[in-house]
Amino acid sequence: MSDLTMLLAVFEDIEPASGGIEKLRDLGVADDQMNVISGIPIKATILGRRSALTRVPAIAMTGAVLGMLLGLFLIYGTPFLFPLNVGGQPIYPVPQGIIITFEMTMLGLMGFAFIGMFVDSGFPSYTPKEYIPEISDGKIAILFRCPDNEQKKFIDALKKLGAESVELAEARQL
Amino acid sequence: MATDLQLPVFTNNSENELAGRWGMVIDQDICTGCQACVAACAMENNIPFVGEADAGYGRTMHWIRIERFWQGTFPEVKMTPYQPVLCQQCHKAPCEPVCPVFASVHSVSEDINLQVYNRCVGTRYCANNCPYQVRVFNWRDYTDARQRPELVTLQNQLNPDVTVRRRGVMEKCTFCIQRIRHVEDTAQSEGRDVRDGEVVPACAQACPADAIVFGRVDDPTSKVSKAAITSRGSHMLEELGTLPRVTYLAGGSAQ
Amino acid sequence: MSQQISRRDFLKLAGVGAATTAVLTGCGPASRYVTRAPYIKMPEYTYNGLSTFYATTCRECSAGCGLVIRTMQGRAIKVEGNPDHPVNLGKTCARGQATLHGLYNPDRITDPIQRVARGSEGGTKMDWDAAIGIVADALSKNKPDEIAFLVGMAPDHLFDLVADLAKTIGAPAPVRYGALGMFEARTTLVKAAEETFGQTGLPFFDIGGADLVISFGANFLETWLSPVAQTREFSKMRRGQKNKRGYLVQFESRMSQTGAKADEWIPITPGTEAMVALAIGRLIVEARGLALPPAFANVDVNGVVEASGVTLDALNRVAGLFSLYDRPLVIPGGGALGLSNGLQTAEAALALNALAGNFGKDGGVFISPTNPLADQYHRPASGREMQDFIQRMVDGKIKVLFVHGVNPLFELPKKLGFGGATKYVPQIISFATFPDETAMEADYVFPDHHGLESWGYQKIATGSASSVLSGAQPVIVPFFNTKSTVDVLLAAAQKAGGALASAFPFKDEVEFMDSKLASLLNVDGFFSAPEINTFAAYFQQYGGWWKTTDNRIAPSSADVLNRSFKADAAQFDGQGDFFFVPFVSPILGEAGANKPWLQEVPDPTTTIMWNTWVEINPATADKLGIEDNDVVRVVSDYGEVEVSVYKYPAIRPDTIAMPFGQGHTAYGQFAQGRGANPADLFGPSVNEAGDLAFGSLKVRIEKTNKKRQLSRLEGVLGVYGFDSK
Amino acid sequence: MSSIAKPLALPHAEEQEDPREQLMHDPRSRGEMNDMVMESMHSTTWKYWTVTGILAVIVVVCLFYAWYYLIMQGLGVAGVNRPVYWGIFLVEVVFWIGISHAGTFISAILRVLKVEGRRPFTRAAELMTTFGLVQAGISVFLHMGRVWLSYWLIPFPNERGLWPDFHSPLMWDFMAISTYLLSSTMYLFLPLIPDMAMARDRSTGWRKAAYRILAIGFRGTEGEWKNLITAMNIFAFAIIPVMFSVHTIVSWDFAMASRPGWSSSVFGPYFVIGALHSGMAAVAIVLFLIRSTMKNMKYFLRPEHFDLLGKLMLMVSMAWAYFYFNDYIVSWYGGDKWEKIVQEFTEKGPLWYLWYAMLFFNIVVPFAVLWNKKWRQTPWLLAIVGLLINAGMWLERYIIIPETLTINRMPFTWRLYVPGVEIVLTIGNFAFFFLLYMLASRFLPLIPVWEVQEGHESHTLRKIGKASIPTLSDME
Repeated sequence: MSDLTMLLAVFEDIEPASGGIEKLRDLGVADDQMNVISGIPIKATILGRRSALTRVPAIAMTGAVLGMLLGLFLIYGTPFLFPLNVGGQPIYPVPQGIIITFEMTMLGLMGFAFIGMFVDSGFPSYTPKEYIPEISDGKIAILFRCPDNEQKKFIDALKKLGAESVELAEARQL
Repeated sequence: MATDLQLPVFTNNSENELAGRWGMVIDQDICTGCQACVAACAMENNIPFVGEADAGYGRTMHWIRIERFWQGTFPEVKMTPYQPVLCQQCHKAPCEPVCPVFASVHSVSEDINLQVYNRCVGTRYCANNCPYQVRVFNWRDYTDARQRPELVTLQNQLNPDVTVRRRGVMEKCTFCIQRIRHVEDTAQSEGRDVRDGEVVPACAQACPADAIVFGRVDDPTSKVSKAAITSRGSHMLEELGTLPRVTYLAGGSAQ
Repeated sequence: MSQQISRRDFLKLAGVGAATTAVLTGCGPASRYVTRAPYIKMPEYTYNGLSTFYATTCRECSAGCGLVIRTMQGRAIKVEGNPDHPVNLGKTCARGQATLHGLYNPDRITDPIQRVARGSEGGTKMDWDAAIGIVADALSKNKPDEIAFLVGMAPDHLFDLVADLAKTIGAPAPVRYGALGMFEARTTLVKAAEETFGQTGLPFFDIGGADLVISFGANFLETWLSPVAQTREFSKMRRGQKNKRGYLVQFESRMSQTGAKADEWIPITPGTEAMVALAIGRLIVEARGLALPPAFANVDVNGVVEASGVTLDALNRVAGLFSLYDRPLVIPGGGALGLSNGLQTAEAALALNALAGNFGKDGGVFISPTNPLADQYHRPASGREMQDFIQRMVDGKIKVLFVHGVNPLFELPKKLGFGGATKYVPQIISFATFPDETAMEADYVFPDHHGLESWGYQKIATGSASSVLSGAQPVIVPFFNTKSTVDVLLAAAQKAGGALASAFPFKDEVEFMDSKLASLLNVDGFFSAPEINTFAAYFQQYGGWWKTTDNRIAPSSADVLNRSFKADAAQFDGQGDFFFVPFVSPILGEAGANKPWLQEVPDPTTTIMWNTWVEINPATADKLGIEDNDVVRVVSDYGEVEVSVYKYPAIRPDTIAMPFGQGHTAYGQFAQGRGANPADLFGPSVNEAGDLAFGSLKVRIEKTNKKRQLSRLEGVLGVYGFDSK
Repeated sequence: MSSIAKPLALPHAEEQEDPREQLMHDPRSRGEMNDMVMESMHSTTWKYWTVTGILAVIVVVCLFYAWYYLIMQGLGVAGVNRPVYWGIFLVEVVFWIGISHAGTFISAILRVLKVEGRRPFTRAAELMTTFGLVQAGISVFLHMGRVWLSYWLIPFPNERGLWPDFHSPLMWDFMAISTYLLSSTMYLFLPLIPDMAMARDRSTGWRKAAYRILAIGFRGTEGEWKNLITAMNIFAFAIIPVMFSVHTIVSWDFAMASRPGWSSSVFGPYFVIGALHSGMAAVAIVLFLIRSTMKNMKYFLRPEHFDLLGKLMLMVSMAWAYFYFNDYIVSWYGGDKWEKIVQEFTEKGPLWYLWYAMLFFNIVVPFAVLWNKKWRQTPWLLAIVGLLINAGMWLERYIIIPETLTINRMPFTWRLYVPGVEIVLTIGNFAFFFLLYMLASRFLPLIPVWEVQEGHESHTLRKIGKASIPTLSDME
């Protein structure tokens, strides 16, 4: 297999960008060989791409379960470890249990959703990456790999579709 | 109305730990409001004085206070019978479950409310939730001789059996638990049961009118149990279901 | 020394006899010689966690209750009542409880001092040898009749010594005085007993045995005579009888704590108590259809109704109570006697008792038992006697004045002029424990121990049915460089030499006490002992010696009802609108103001702490536009004070009342500059018995535009409603 | 009348609104908006530094020094007493937690409901949640008698194996507030990431370094966006029940106590709505301040947003009135002796004016002003209404806590509460809140630019007949 080069095509708007993706696919770039970088979230269907997989919900649900277990431990486990009478209330009370379990479940859910977002996206990461600052000005960039020798073909094709620039993607300090 | 002192038993107590339920009967008809109990309590339990300004602002540290109201206007004016109010040692104490750090817990062996000073973080929830308003809070460092030079000599009087509390801590009447424990220990070392009337809290000990009777309410033959069974007896704010351990005998001409 | 025995050995000896009460530990004379041992062999009383209990006598007032002090590692921890002591049977009042705040008071005088100038703070510290020298000089270098002793109200061993001393050198007898005695009007009571019974002695009212008590101003639950004993007896009267609840009727113009406990509180115009008593007597006789005895013949019931403000219905009702109850008892006392007609009131009340036929019976009137060491009751000085004393000072007949246990500058009304008279006395020696007003005005202060550090005995005047000699012993090692006044005087007597030295050959206080106690050897009592050491040991261990029999003296009642009684309206000095009712603060007493915990114990009726107030009927206050906490000026012909107002619902609209006990200009940080002294308003007039007629005053009220918040325990919102501030 | 139509208004009396008055139909390029936001963050005048400096001094003196004093002296320097064991500190806790509710409400509920008007001010509101919770947390610590031991509430066993007591409403509170503080901070951070990336791309020096750290390496790839949006959606849905639970549990601190005036089953929703009431009003104040003091903000924050806020405020005010009446009439009609006394005390006691002021500020003022669209769209007027509502809500908490505590079942102890050092600390609290805003305004983009751009992308104008009609397509 010949060497692959990473290129970054920058588009002004969504329309040409989605055309560019179409074109790249036609040119034989597999879906997992390209990525879209944008300043706002753009639905995958708009760009004609398959939706990215996310593990955040699964991680969050795991967190919820763990949180619930923690809550149950706090309300029913700690009195087991050190039982104390207060005000004639039961040692293992149900109503209070609902409250604590609920809070802990929610904390687990959200905490793990947050952590999941980090884990699944590889954050935080301060290594150099392929990126240009114009993206945060609303430009859309397509990052793709193409065979070394077909670089020119790809650049021309995309330029024709309205790409502002198509250049060798160069990893730089963000 | 007969006063029912048969209190429900905790389900989760180990039976052999239940050493005794202490209770008190206060006869309002003979209480003369002389405040000897207040002073005796203060002396026994290392209660600090707070000074004029704080005292007048509801920050007295008394663990027992004597309440009185007025009825009617002159000349048909009457003072309601003096009512010493102290911690009622509720069986179902509202102060206990609200403490986030278990500083206010129920003693299994004496069945009274304990206040664990060194566990208290000073949220004051227990005092809010006490229907009898008998919990007192250390608003300042009243016992710190570094801040109050007048205490340098006065603190010689402190009772070593009772913790000296510093600022930020809630406290309340303990039924003189140090005396209860002392008598229990003595009885145990002598291999006998605690005799009725052997435990006397400081207030009952001082009371010149003998209006305060103390003893075990789970022993029907004890002086306190007998004193409580009269038509004059009632519990304060009985309707709240706190099952207080102090029985008041009504004052006035009620038989 | 050969007699030196360690405390531990002594305790072992004493323990043999002490079978009944294990908690009481006798200190015994031996403890004078306790040697300090290293802690490697600790005596019992220094063990961690072990308390030692010492029986002694309360010195907070002259009632002489027995105390047991709990000590731990050499510190006095807690005051408890001595359960065996016949006066208080194990009970105490708030003042007794706070004794420890006197003992450990930060303001105590720590060393003997010589004042640079009278009234100045502090002074030059002296050593005790020099102090004794000065006392010796004072005793020997002055003419005997120029030496005067003024001592406290309690008849204790110091009084005995001083009396003996005065007799030996030929000085006038020492004078005993106390503000409590003035407010109790003891002299009036004694005089009334004398005139009615023909017997000298302090009347004893058997409250516990009565089932109906009618009190004319007697505040017997607060400070009057022996409050702890009387409270116990009240409790017995109320609830101690089978199937019967005792009934209490109180006649007074301002509801006292006793009045608050009364089943009927009848507001009465001050000064009309005597006529009301006689009117009740007349109504009883009339209701029973008996022949009217001369005692009640002169009284005009309708006139009494008009003068006293008590309705005829009320009088009839009270008269009717005499038939309803088996053992009625009438008590005159307190403020009712401190009026110009106080003696009449006391006698009229005794006449009612005679009518009830309760003389010498259960629940009736007796004469208090005489003391084991005395053959008759010796009463403290009356107001007139104090006036004479002050006159002697002014006349320059007193060259040296010894003051102990009393604070005349505070306790005597200002108008009597003790303060001005001191400048005619070249040398004043005070033995005060605290820097009170008199100690400030003294040339020398040779501080006595606090009561809990001293030896002693006290002759109990009343409160017990049996004859009591209450014992005191030190419960701790003296805290400061103080010295027992008895020791000082004994040492001074030795130093003075001559007849004085040979009359008082005692090495120390305890030997002197033993010499007095020797007369009780082999006498039947709570314990008896054949020789002095055993006796003294028991005496300390049990906190005194008392008889186990009823020693009250039944008065003769033969012709009381055949006497004719007068009942004039009282005379009032001044042109004010208000009757003035001063009363001793039930909590502070006359000398409690320097004890911070007493200051913070709320007054039983108003719940005020830490200050003085004036009680005004709310209706009157509204009429005058006075609010709670407003500072008003109370003005009599003799003085004025500024004091905050408490709107008191249970006082006559034409009467105002003020507690005595505050208003110190010295006496330590907790008392000084706090509150006002109602005695500043008193005039010099006395009643027929010679007691100061302190209540015979009319005062007026002037508004100032100041406000001073009173510290109350009560929440005003809940007790007096939302619109009160 | 024989006319076939109702009388017509004069021509042009009802002008067509220009849709360009709305932010979403007045698009600017992303780059331009970025520049505007960056400029607003960079421009600091001497006025800014003066105000910030003064606030900082106030915080140091009135908050930190006064707190030190409070800790060293004990709570005696505050006005708390028996029976008013809880004073202004707890008023502040409830107040700030209430303030903190608006941020989440606006951000989460409006996000879930896709209310487009939320876009420019979610950030400012979310900051309010976090900053409000900071103040609430401080107030809790101020309140405690032994604050140095407050870590004993954290669920871990002490050296004797003792855990905290989960029977206590304060423990529920601790758990709920901790959950809320953590989750709302995370929820603040998530939508901030793309803006941090934007700021990273356009700054230099220390800001660049700081923004780079905060942007955690975000580029905006598909996967990153997907994860971010998913997490935000989870948060938006999950934080709403947490938000409700937090203030309900705060209300339970009171409702669980057996005290007249507190023990009420309506307290939960009543407190939640009260929280929104003060929170919305606080958002109005903050938006007004941002709009009038910061550069370029008039573009982002427009009358339409104040209009939206005004409507919400009116709605919440009516809901609050409903719940208050509910609470009131139940105890009024129930006739319980103690409840009656509490009501009589609030209405006729020595502090009667607080009660009337509360009703006036919380009900009358919003009712009188917010019905009018013109008034609603006047930022300064809305800010004033917001200020009054906040004063009213503060009074409401004051009435519920120290004033109600005056009354209990032992009339002998009834006593008024006179604040002491609390007043100083309250000033410190407010200053700290605003100081945090001042600092944040120059460090964090107060406008979530990417969200605004996202809005622009999905909004179009379409001509129907004679009028331009705004349309909206769902881009998410």
